Order: sequence, then structure tokens, then C-alpha cells
Amino acid sequence: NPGANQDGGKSIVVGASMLSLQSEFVVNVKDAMENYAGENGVKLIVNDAQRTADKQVQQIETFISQKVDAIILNPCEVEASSPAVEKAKAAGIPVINVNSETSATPDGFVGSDDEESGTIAMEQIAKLLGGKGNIVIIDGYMGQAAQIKRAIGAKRILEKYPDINVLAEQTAEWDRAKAMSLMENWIQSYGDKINAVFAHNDEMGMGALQALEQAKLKDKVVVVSIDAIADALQAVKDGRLDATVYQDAKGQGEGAVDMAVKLARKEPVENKSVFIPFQLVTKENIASFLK
Amino acid sequence: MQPFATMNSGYLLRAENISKSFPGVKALDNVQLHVEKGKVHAVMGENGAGKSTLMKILIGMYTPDAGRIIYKGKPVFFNAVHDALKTGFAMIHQELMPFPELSVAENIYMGNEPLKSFPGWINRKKQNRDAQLLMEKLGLKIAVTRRMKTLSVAEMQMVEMAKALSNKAEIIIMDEPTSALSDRETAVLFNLIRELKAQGIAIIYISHKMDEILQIADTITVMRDGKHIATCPAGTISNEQLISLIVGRALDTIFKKRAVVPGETALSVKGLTGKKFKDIDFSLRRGEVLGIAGLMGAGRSEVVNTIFGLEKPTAGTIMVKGKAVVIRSPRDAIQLGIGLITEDRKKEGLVLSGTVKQNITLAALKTCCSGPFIDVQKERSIAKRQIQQFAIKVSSGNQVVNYLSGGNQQKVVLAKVLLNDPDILILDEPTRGIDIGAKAEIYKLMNEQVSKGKAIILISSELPEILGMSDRIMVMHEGRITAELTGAEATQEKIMQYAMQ
Amino acid sequence: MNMNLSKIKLPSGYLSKYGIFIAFLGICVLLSLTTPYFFTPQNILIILRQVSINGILAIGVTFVIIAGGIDLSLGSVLALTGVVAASFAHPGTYPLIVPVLLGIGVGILVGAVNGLTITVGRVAPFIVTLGMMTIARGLALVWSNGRPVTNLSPAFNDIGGGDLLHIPVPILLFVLVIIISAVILKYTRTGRYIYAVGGNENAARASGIRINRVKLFAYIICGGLAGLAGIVLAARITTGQPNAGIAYELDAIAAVVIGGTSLMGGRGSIAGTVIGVLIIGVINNGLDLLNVTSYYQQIIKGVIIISAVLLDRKNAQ
Amino acid sequence: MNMNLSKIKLPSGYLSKYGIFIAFLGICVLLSLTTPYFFTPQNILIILRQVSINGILAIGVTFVIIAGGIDLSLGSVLALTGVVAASFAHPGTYPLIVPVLLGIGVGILVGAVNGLTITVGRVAPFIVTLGMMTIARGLALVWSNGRPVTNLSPAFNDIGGGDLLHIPVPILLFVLVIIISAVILKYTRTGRYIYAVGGNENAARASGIRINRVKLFAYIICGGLAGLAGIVLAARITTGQPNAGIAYELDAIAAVVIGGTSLMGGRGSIAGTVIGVLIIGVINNGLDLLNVTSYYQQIIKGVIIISAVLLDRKNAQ
Ligand SMILES: Nc1ncnc2c1ncn2[C@@H]1O[C@H](COP(=O)(O)OP(=O)(O)OP(=O)(O)O)[C@@H](O)[C@H]1O
Ligand SMILES: Nc1ncnc2c1ncn2[C@@H]1O[C@H](COP(=O)(O)OP(=O)(O)OP(=O)(O)O)[C@@H](O)[C@H]1O
Ligand SMILES: [Mg+2]
Ligand SMILES: [Mg+2]
Repeated sequence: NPGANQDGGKSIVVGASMLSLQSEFVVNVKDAMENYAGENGVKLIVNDAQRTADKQVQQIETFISQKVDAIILNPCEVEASSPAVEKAKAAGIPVINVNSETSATPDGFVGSDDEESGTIAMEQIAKLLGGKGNIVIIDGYMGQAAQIKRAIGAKRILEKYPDINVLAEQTAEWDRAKAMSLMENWIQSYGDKINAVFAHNDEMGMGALQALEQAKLKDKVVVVSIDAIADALQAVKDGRLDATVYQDAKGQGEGAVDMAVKLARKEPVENKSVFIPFQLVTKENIASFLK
Repeated sequence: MQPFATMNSGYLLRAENISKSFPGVKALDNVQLHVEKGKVHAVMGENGAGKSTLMKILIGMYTPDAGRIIYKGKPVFFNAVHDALKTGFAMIHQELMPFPELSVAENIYMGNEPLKSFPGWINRKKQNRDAQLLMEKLGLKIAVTRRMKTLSVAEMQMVEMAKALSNKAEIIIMDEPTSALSDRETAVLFNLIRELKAQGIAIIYISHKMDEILQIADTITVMRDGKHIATCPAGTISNEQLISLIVGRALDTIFKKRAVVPGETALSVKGLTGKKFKDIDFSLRRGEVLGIAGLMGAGRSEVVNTIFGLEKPTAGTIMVKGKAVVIRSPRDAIQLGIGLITEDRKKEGLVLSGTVKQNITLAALKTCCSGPFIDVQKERSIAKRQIQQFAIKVSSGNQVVNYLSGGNQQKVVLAKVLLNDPDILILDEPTRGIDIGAKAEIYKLMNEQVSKGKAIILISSELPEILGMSDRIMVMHEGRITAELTGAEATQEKIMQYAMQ
Repeated sequence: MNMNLSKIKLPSGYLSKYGIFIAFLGICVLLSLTTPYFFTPQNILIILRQVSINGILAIGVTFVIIAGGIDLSLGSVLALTGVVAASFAHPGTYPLIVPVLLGIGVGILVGAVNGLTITVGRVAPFIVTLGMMTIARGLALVWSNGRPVTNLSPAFNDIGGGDLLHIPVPILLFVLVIIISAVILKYTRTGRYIYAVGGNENAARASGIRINRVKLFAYIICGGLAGLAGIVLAARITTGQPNAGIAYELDAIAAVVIGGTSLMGGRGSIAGTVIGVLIIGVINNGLDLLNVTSYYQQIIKGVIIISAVLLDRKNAQ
Repeated sequence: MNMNLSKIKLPSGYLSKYGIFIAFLGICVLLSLTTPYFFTPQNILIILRQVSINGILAIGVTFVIIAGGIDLSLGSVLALTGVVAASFAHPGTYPLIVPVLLGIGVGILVGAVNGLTITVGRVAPFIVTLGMMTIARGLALVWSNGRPVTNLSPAFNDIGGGDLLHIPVPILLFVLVIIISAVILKYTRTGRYIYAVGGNENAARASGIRINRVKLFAYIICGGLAGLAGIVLAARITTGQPNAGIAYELDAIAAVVIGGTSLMGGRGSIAGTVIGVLIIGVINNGLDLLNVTSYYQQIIKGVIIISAVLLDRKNAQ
């Protein structure tokens, strides 16, 4: 029990404000954090910011008045969650960003760059289409950091492939049912012109996939999405989903708690900004992701 | 008779050739009304004749389809009530228009608040003081800081009166102002009207009460089916002539003697006590009409509402046909054969958004049903029968109740309650706002019910009605019974004496 | 009476229904003219399938609104019943009837809690159902541990994606719900009482109606239908999602109001609600077909809905 | 008149206010007993700062609700005014007054459009403001191109994060709004008319009140305050966020209803709304302090809100 004994018997308390505990990926990160904290005798307080930056700022304020030893922030927004980081720093509490960045610099960072996920997914689509064809893009909730960054990453690749033509781009607000309806409507207007679908997350990818399957078009259309949730991994294994992009929830969660403990104890941390790369998941390498 | 007197340029207000249609109804058809300064001009007519519609046009609530209004020799056009009020009109509406959550003083000065020197700032002290003065002038003991919703209907009516007076108008329209009042308040009002007349204020007075019209009116205009029928000076016309002008035919005596011998006890009440009344004892026999008289706020409505299960008693027993019963809800009361026509038809009587048919069958829907399903055919024919029996003036049973004239709405409530064929019928101000022809029909109906062996409780603030219909009369004052008189020994004076104690 | 009088019944009820129907036809004609993909048999079938979930919810809440209430918990109940049903729908576990009955049962339970708190507890429907909105969402997350419930049996998924007699099951269910609800509201005593209670609670009570029971019934119907909708949604997306249905209640209530049902209670019809549901569904579908940018989609959708109702009201004058 | 009569007004109004106040105190005492962090000066300051945005919104919508309306567009208007204000708040561009006036101005404009559509267009407030909810959201996204508007001047950010006389600016603004609103509603003619229009529209018209103007005024106040709240929010999170404020209207309306204002209109007070706002704020803060798991937080929050109102109503009987 290293968390307890080295600090004079008083265990370390870490507060974490998570983007949304209704998102499967974030829940995975949270679980990893909780397990790791439990194993190491760290007391972890997890709050759910419900995708609201203002709420996130409030939660950090609450952590400060609770006098926690360190704060882990899973930011809702790049800029809007920055005051949370600054407040923690001003209160002298070390703050670690997990999963994504803020414009204010925290004391530590464990995560990845969402732009990369868009890049990887779109690169795979381009590869599967042989560099040309028509695609449709299903966006996340407009204006949210993940949506913006994934879109930027994808656009960067699209610029390299002038023969890939974006037929339509629309939001389905991260929601599987909405994505399914959207895809059904697109099948009406574009029919077999669609060669590929890029969805900003797996939920929406799965929705699009189901619409295509119902219209018996799946074998003609490539579907790639991001997050590698359980359902999507299974779909990749079954050959239904062409690819997803894996983000290491466990690595991020554990890394963040580890860094938080070290910073709280004022121990030296050699690398204060740990980037965990995204990985492309296809049928070929699926085995290593299915546990 | 002359349609209207010779043109007199001295008229304060002339409404000429006014027409107004609602979708499908011609409510007013080329109507005239000429009002003189310092005179009371009565407007009479059956329910739905168009009286209220004409008044609402005068006050700017409706715009006429045709015709013009000339005030002090100049044509005026009111876009909204606001304009009419500014020009010097005021109106007491037939329907009560309270702001339930606001105080009496706030109700009185709504739209016309006394202000402080700072713009937009209400001078509450002055408002309350002025309101209190007005109340005293009207002989009312209502604290002006009370919320409107705690007042009885009659009290609200008096507040509306105070409101109309507060506007310092030159022409005051009173659309059935006394329908909720008892004689004492009516007398106060009439004194006031005489005072106003003396100050040169013109009054347009609508009422279905003959005796009032004969007492107070200088000129009478009669309307029927949206048309102007006649205008004549009050002195030149007899009661019978007036009635036949109104209903378009002669009408025989209103109150008929019944030859029914009261039978066994149908309902008896012992020591009944509620929030507003105490130790009420009485019994009611089959084939009998028991009248309950009293001033406004005496607690009469509360007693019968309690018997009907609308309110909870704090003590006392109720016996129906000799058996002690517990009535927790109107449903229990209805199942015990009790029917109540509530005092306020809009609040407790009608589903205004529903149709006439739906309202009529609401309390007896089971009889129009096979299993859980409504037998549409049967419902329609039952509703039709009731509409005919009660002479409700509607185009069809599918008309929405909200747009019926006040009197016709009251008939719908009657038709509803009587559809259940209750053995004990309680009528709380049943003829409020009802025209003379319909009144006669309601009395006839009561007599029929009594002769069938039904028992009736009649609450009314019209003493002639109480005297004319009741076998026995109970008088209440401040929540207690102060007298019980037989029909023979009762007189208006006696009743008033006990009512005021 | 004379013949003109018989026209009275038209304006208030029928013409306003008529008005929104004209608005609906107008939208359809406009879309048929601007995109060739709109007025095709497949697309119409797709629209019907898409609207069926919102449709079932909207019909449920029509009962509540006519009775003078409101239900803001629908979206969360949808999620809760979806995850509960899905947990019992894994292949080779329970027969199909179990998740279906459980889903609807949970919906009914939530409806009953809403109804009892409102009637017996006398708390405003807005607060009760807003509270229930967060409670049911929390329960859905607790039940599912915040994760989608996946791996559902094909038989269950057919409720959302299958056909029966060549018609998609959701559409069949929607039509069934329409018919039964319209009959209840129009031709049964209970239906009549719902209107009466919503129109004037005091008058209804004085007429011997047990208003608490009637209201409770409305909330139970609403909850049960939300349960059914939750099952259809879970089956359609082949997962029970604890975060499904966010803000669905607003679409459902909007459909009801567009259809001419008054939020004051006492007035409204299933037919109106169905048209309201179709208007929203057609707009969503049409804007996608026209590939309007998503930012502008929202603006246009709002403008069209307001205009449709505006047109309707103007017509009714 | 005599002394008993003057007591009559107490029960319906004051006791119910009193009841919810007791519920509020109860929650506070409970939290003080269960966590040492709750009843500290800093934490109270934090709570006040946290509730100020919802508080300003709730006060705005109190006007609308007393006047018999509803406003569902608040959350989106918050986002729209936030991005508009932020676009004019980059360092070294315009003086501080420009973004502030523009933000409030846009809010007033939206409020005016809502009010005019409701009064002149005679469309139900629910539909108009629900439509406006998606329209304003779309406009916010169009204006900002779907991206947060960043890089705001320190002076602007101080509106959300700065202190004046050692008190955080949002709290000062909130208190100012409370005082002005309470005065308008209680002591001015316009305030009185708002109650009148909401209490009985027909009677208000018959009293010569120009009801359309009064309603319009209520929506404009509501819109303007949403604009102010949007500015405070943008300053607090140092960005104009086009997706900010989702579902904020529900919290605001909940606060109003918890505070005893009737959704039927004609009744309510600023004091009640403030207590409603504080109850919601204290629950949010307390559940975080107690470290209640997020899913259970939602359940508990719903239960507490319903119970508080339940307690209040029971007390009022
Ligand atoms: N807003 C309305 N919409 C439709 N019809 C209306 C409306 N107002 C009145 N009417 C109709 O116009 C006719 C005249 O009604 P009005 O209220 O003027 O009668 P009235 O003479 O005042 O009757 P009462 O003595 O019963 O009050 C009636 O047939 C009534 O149904
Ligand atoms: N809802 C209420 N809340 C408080 N007080 C009320 C309420 N309704 C009536 N009262 C009061 O109760 C008393 C009795 O009223 P009630 O209506 O029973 O009198 P009533 O004899 O029927 O007279 P009226 O002729 O006015 O109907 C009155 O003083 C009235 O002001
Ligand atoms: Mg009339
Ligand atoms: Mg009475």
C-alpha cells in the first residue's frame, strides 16, 4: 500500500473531473483509474462534468475547497476548461490532464491528440478506397473539442487525396439512433454513390453500419469510426465494421493516477507529458485488442 | 311601438347599425342603442340575444363588423379596451374577471393604479386607502389586502363594482351586476346608481330581473336574436308587455302553487360543522323545497358543498334516507342520489373547452355506455333530449360551451345534473343570469321534480324566488342557522331581519 | 336552428386540425419539388420507420397533456427501459416476451410513480417529471454500469429492424398504438374523463369523476408507451444505450403541440399528434436529403416548425 | 377591517415560500453535518458564484412564467450571446462595453422575436421558444463556425472570474439583477401588469391593459438577462462556446417552479426563485463534496428536488 504509508499514514486524495460518464470510452478510463487507485491505496473522487465546461470549472472549485492532494482533469473543452486548470494551479494543487489537452498548461499530461485519430481513420478509408471515391462524414456534437479535432485530422488527409469527394457531412450528435436515421436518409439521396462512411465515434459508425446492412449496401461501402468500444471491436472481428481506432483507456487512466500521486508527493517525474498513440484496429490485428 | 324615440342630438352615446358575426352566428344584426346623460338605460332580452356582445363592442373588446359609435357627437373607434377606458367608459362584465392571486385593492385599481411621483411606481398606501374608502362607500366589510381568490362570488362581484366606479367614467355599463348579489347589496348598488345619475353619469344596465328594471330604469331597450326589437321610456310599459316583448310571446304566472304533500325524510343533517359554518341542523323531506336564504358570505354554499363532498366537514352527521352516510367525494354523493348545481358555473360546473353534449353527459356517462365504450348514438340522442327539454339555444350538441351566452351555459349545467335523476337536488343560485322565460321553465322543472317525489334545496339571493318556490325557508347568518320559517309565515322583511340579525 | 348556425362547430376544432394538415401537405409538396428522392415509396417507408419511436412517445404524452399534465421524463425512461429490456434479451437466455414485458413494465412503473407523486403528493407535473428525468437517467446508468448493453438476440432486434407482412415492425406497432389510443380517447369513458379532467379539474370532480385515477391512468399509459418506444429503439440500434433518448421528450411534446393539443389541457387529438410527428419527421428527412449544412438545418427546422403552427393559427381565425 | 381578516393572506403566499425555505435550510443543515467542507466561507462563496449564471437565467424566466409563458430557448440564447460577445472581446480590439452591450442586445433581440411571435403571431410559447432553441443554437454555430471563440481580453474575463470589493463579479451581478427584478415586479405598474396578464389574460384586457406589450416586455427582459448570463458564462470559461448551455433552461425553470411560481402564471416571486436557485446549487455542490458517484448523484438530485417541493406543499396545506 504505497499510497498510505509514505505520507505519514494519511492516504492521498485525488479528485477527477471526467468529460462524461455516459461515454463508454470515458467510463473505461475511469474504471482504469479507479482500479489502479484502489490497488495503490489512493482515494479517488470521480465527478462527472456531463460535457459542460462550466460544470467542470465548478467541480474543480469544489475539489479545491475539499483540499484534495491532486486533480485529474479530463477536459470538456480546450479553452473553456482552461480556467479549471488555472484555478487548481493557483491553489497550489497539481493538476494532470488526461486524454485531451487544454490551452492552459497543466502540471502533467497523459493522453493523446484527437486529431491523430481522425488522421488514422481517414487514412484507412483512403487506403481502402484506393485514393478515390465518394464519402460521407458523420460528425460528433458540433463545437465540442473531440468533434473539432477529429474533423481537423480527417480534413488534413482529405487534402492529400483530391479524388476523394465528400458528398455530405452532418452531425448525429454522438448518437447511434440519430446516425442510423441520417444514414437511411443519405441512402435515399445518394444510394450506391456512397463508397465510404467516416463517423466521429463508434456509436455513430455502428448506426451507419446498421442502416447500410438493412439497405443491403454494406458490402459496397467502407465504414470506419473511432474509439474501439466493445461493440465496434466485435463488429470488426465479424467483418462488419472495416476499422476503428483504438485509444488506450487503461494506459491513460493508470498513467494519470500514477502521475497525480507522484506530483502530490512532490516526487520527480521524468516525463510530464506522456503521449499515448492511437492504433488502427482492423480484422488483421483485432485479436490483440479483444480481451 | 316605435323602434326608438325621435332623434335627440343630446344623446351622450349613439351606437348605430351595429352588426357582429362570430363564425357561423350572427350575434348582432343592425342594432341601435341611444343613451342619454344622467339616465339609466336598461337592455333586456333572452339569453343569447346579443346584449353582452353589444356591450363588449362598446367597451372595445370586440370590433363590430358594421356600424359606428358616436360619443358626445363625435364618432369614436376603440382599438382596445384601453382606448374606451380612457375615453370615459367603464364596464362591469357579466363574467367575473378576478385576478385570483392579487389583493382586492390591486384588483380594483388594475390598469388604473395611483402612482408616485417617480414614473411607473405604484403608490400602494394611497391605493389601499382609496380602495378602503370605496369599499366603505359600497358598505362592504372586505379587507382590501385580502387575496381575491378567498372571496365569495358575491364579494368578487362587489369588488368588480368598485373597480368600475374607481375609473371616474361618464358612462358605466353594467352587465348583470346583481346576478350574484342578495337584496341588501342590490339596494346599496341602486342607491349608488341614483347618486351617479345625479352626477350626470349615464348607465347602461343589463338584467334579467324584472323588478330591478322597473325600479331603476329610465329607458328600456329590448333585443331578441341579435336584433333590436324596441326602445321605450320605462314608465310607458307594463310588466306583461315587457315580458312578451322579450320572449316574443305571452307568459303566464311564473310561480305556480304545488299540491304536493311532503313525504318521508330524504336528507337530514345534524351538528354539521365546517370551516365557515357551525352546528347546522335541518332535515329535508321528499316532495319538498327547502329554501336557504342569507346574505352573501353567510356560508350557505359551504354547507351544501360539504354535503356534496366538495369540502370536508369537521364534525356532524349526514343521513340520507334515514341512514347515516359518509360522503368523501362528489362521487359518493352522486351515488347516494344527490345532485348539486354549483354556484360558480365556470369554476365547478362546466368543462369550457368541451362541447355541450360532452358536458351534459359527463356526470352520467355510464348510462351512455356499453362496457367501457361510449355508445355514440345513445349519447347523441340523450344530449339532444336534454337540449330540447331545457331549451338550450345551440346549433348542435357539438358546439363548444365556452362561446355560449351565460344563461345557456347555466342551462347546460342543469341539464347535466338532472340527467342523473337525483332524489335530492341542491340548487345553488340556479337562475343566476337566466332570462325570464328560462327561469319560468326552471321553476316548472323544479315543480315537476317535486311532484315526482324528489327533495330540493334551493339557495337563492333572490327573495321572491325563495318565497315563491319554498315550502320551508331556512335563514343563515355568519355560518349559523338563525331561523326556520314555513312558506306561509315567511316574508321578505322577516327573512332580511334574520339574515342580518 | 337555422342552417348557418351548424357551421359553428367547424372553426375551433376542425379547421385548426385542417390548418396544420395543410401546412404538412405544403411541406411535403415543397420537398417533392426540391428533391427527387423525397416522394418515393422507399423514402416514405423510411420516414415512417424513423418517426415511429417519436410517434409512440408523442402519443403517450398526448394522454398526459390532454389530462392537463406534462411529462419531461420520457427520454430518460426510454433509455432506462431500453437497457433493462436489453439485459434480458441476450441470445439463448429468456424468451422474447420477457424483455418486452419487462421493458413495458418498467415504463408503467415509472409512469405510476410520476402519477402518484403528482396526484397524491400534489407536486407540479413539471417538477416531478423533471426530477424523474434525472432519476431515470441515473437508474439507466446504474443498471448498465454506464455501458451499452450489447449482444441482443435476433428475435429482439427484429422488433426494431424486422418486417411483418412486408411492413417494418416499428411502423406496425406505431399504427397499432395510434388506433388503440384514438379509440380510447374518443370512444371510451376513460378517454372522455381525460378530456374533462384536463379541461376543468373542479368541474370533473363535481361530476363525480375520480380525477386522481384518471390522471394516474394517463401517466401510466404514457410510461408504458415510453417503455414500448424504448424497446423499439434498443432493437433498432441493437443495443440498450443508457445515454439514448436525450431531449426526445421535447420532440414528442413539440409534435403534440404542433398537432393542436393545448398545453393547458382539455383539448387535442391523436390525429393531430400524428400529423405533428410526421411534420417533424419529414423535416428531418427532407433536410438530410437536401444536404443542408447542419448549422443551417437547425435554424431551418426551428423556422419551419414555428411557421407551420403560425400558418395553422392564422387559418383558424 | 378587523385583525383576523388581514391574516388570511398569509397561508397561501407566505407559508409556501416559508415551506421551501425550510426545505432549503434542512438541506443545508444536513450537508453541514455530513461534510466539513460545506459550511465554510469559501465554499459558500463558491456556491454563490456557481449559481449566479443559473440564477440570472432563472430570474429572467420568472418574468415570463409569471406572465403565463415559458422560455425554452434560454440555453441556446446563452450560447449565442456568448459567442457574439466573445467575438468582440479579443484583447486590443473594442472597449469592454461593446461586447457587453452586443451580448445583451442580441439577447433582447431574441427575446423580442419570441415575444412578437407569441403575441402577434399567436403561437404557443412552448413551440415558439422550442423553435428558437434550435434556431439560436444554429445561429451560434454559424456565427462561430462551430468553433469556440477564444483569446478574450482579461477585462472581459474578469466579468466571470474577477472580484470587485473582494466579491466575485458574477455574484455582484446576480445580486443586482435580484434587486432590480424584485423592485420591478413588486413596486412598479409594469410588474403588476405582468402578474395580471398571467393571472387572467381576459380580465387584464378588460382592465385596459395592453397585454401584448406586457408579454413582450417579459420576453425581452428574459432575453436580455439570458444575454447577460451568456456574457458571464463566456467570461467564466474564457471562451464563447457555441455548444454551451445545453439544457440550462430546464435548471432555470426548475428553480422557478421550486420557488413556488406557478407555471400557470399569475403567481410567483423573485425571492422564491432565488431560493429555488440556491437549492439546486447547494445540491450540486453538496453531492460533489460528499463524493457521491455520478450515476447516483443524478438519482439523488431528482429525489431531493421532488421531496423539497413535496415538503413545501405539505407544509402549505
Ligand atoms: N366569442 C364568441 N364566439 C362565438 N360565438 C359567440 C361568442 N360570444 C358570443 N357568441 C354568441 O353570440 C350570441 C350572443 O351572445 P351574448 O353573450 O351577447 O348573449 P347575451 O344576450 O349576453 O345572453 P345572456 O343573457 O345569456 O348573457 C350567442 O349565440 C353566443 O353563443
Ligand atoms: N375559497 C375560499 N377561501 C377562503 N374563504 C372563502 C372561500 N370561499 C368562500 N370563502 C368565505 O367563506 C364565507 C362563506 O362563503 P359562501 O360562499 O359559503 O357564502 P354564501 O352564503 O353561499 O354566500 P354567497 O351568496 O356569497 O354565495 C365567506 O365569508 C367567503 O368569503
Ligand atoms: Mg350576456
Ligand atoms: Mg354561495
